[in-house]
Amino acid sequence: MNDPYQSDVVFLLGFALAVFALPVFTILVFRWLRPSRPERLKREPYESGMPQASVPRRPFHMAYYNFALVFIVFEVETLLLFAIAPVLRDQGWAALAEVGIFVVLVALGLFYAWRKGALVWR
Amino acid sequence: MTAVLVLSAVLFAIGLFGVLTRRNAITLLVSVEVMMNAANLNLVAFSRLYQPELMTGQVFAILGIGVAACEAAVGLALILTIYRRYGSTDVDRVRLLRE
Amino acid sequence: MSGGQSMLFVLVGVVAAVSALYAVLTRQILRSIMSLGAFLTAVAVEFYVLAADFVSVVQIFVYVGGVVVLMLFALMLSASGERHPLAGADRPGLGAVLAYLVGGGLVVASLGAGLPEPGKAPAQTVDLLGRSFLGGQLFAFELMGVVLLAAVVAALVVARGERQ
Amino acid sequence: MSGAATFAWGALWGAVSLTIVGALTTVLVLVERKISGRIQMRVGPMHTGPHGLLQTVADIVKLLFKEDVRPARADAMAFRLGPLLTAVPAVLSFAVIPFGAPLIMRDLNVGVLYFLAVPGVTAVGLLLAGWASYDNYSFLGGLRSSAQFISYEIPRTLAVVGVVMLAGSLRVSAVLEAQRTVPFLVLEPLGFVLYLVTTLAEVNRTPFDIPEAESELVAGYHTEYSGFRWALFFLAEYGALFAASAFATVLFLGGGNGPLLPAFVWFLVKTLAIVFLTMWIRWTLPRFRSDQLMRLAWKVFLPLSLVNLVLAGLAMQVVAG
Repeated sequence: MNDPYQSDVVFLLGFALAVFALPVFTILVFRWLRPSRPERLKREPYESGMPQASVPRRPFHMAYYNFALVFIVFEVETLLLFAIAPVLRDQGWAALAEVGIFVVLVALGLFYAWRKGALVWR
Repeated sequence: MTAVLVLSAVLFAIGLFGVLTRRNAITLLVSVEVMMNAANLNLVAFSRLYQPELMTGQVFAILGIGVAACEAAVGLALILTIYRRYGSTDVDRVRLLRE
Repeated sequence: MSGGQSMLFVLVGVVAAVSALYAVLTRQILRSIMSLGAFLTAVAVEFYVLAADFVSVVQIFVYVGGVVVLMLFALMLSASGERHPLAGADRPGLGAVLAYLVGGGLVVASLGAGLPEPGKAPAQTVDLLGRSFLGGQLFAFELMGVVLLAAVVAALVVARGERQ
Repeated sequence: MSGAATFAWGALWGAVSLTIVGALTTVLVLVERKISGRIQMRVGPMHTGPHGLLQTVADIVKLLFKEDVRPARADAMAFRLGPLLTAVPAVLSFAVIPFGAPLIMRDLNVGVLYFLAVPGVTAVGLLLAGWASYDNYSFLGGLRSSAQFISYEIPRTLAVVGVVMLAGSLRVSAVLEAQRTVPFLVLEPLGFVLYLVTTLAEVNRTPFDIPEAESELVAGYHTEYSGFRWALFFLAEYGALFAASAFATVLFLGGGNGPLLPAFVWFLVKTLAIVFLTMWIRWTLPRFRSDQLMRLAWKVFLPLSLVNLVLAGLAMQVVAG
């Protein structure tokens, strides 16, 4: 097992397992130690002391979605930049110009979204 | 290597099964993502097998992930719009592509 | 791949296949999306085992932190009342048979292919990847910029059409 | 090391990290309450223990023994998963934090990117928690929190691209090595400011704490949570705050590099200075309005981070000669 990638994976899997399992374990252990007296009123959703006036799960404004949408496009762009950023130093001006073209392309997308009013929170 | 191929074949079949049998649009998209991942797995594996120094497969796996993300963004925008208009995300009920 | 490596691969692969199956089969969309998240994480682990660490992190970044969030957003913005509607019966039958055939055929072909096991992985993938992007794959890189631009425009046009 | 040993080693460090986060939360909450007291001319907690030093310990004991109330119509699976998916990524990011140059749990090839990617899963946890509670405040809080989270993630990540360009590697140890003479703060002041401000938004702190704005959304996504599950949200907040501050130290302040004192001490001093700065800001500034917040992210920070990228490219050429 001298493959560094595999040893990284195994380490991180162990790490994640511990980080996931310990809080769950704590919750389970203290289940026997803490009180549990469910009452109807206690289990009502909080609404400043009133009965719930409306169902929370209802169709919502699409404007929220626009942000998620622009977000994912920019995330992909950022990651592509991450892919080339480490080697950019010894590539000279030509490579920098190529990256510049890419950034301008994506900046155009931002500009479009801006002009179309997709970046306004309602 | 055989393990990789079998895994991605199984995943691809699962995705295909979903695409062919499910009718909810979001589940359809989930199935398509499963198929995309099966393909990416193969790209990475063959890159490792034949050109470990050239990275072409990995480059295209990254591009594949990017394209899948764009596809999900556009697809979900479509789904939301369809839902607003028809009150359902059942793909069989939406047959008209015009107003 | 060494013995330990392929055992790890198979183990994580089983997790991936089971969560993919659940994501495709369950009738509750929230469960489906969460299961997809588990599947995508498992595939990211497989990428890492195959010495594609950068791809693995990109997978977590874009899929789990991006696409899953996007799907949850879509689900929550289109929710109505108690349950999310999953209208109509599904249509197994022909589609299922076709999927079994394709899957079975691919599995048989993979078993029969007899490919060699890959050799030692390069120690540094990140540098090689960057050079590949700036070298031979420069066109693909720039093309991706265009695709991203197109995606913003297309998705916003679709989302806007609904507003009027 | 054999596979099983590496696995156990990882699990051990996972448990250690979780303990660190727990202890940090205990200390930082107390420190924050004391600081806020000073800033508002109060004394802060005074009753439990000498000078109120045991206040947060008492709080933790109370939270552990408190009833776990779940709203009747909540989605049980998502309600349980929400806090976990919020807290776990914050702790996972500790795996690549270099507490002093040799003391790094795992020096991954893609360490910097790992640190940025893993906490991104938090957005899923926030959405789940808000959705599962079946409560209007939680639902809106969850949507707002995650929308804010993803909006600020972009300029934050882009600010780090500049550092990676200068360092020429995604490996945390290489980033530190590249700053042996000059910390990147000097070469990239704009990047540092961008990273710091967007980090405030990522960990939901004033002036960006809209998601939990008490006056409009009660407690946001965790309105319906109580007991230990609620504590997990707290763990997530302070764990993420410390991790992000530690990474600001790594990326811009040269990590443990410094004269005389051992690296470990330098690292903690720098990190805690940034943590203190965030607390100071929190108790001094008012909160932004929700639409101002989003406008700021997309129309100010994102263009600025693109500008920063260009500046980083120029700085890189100057350094490379």
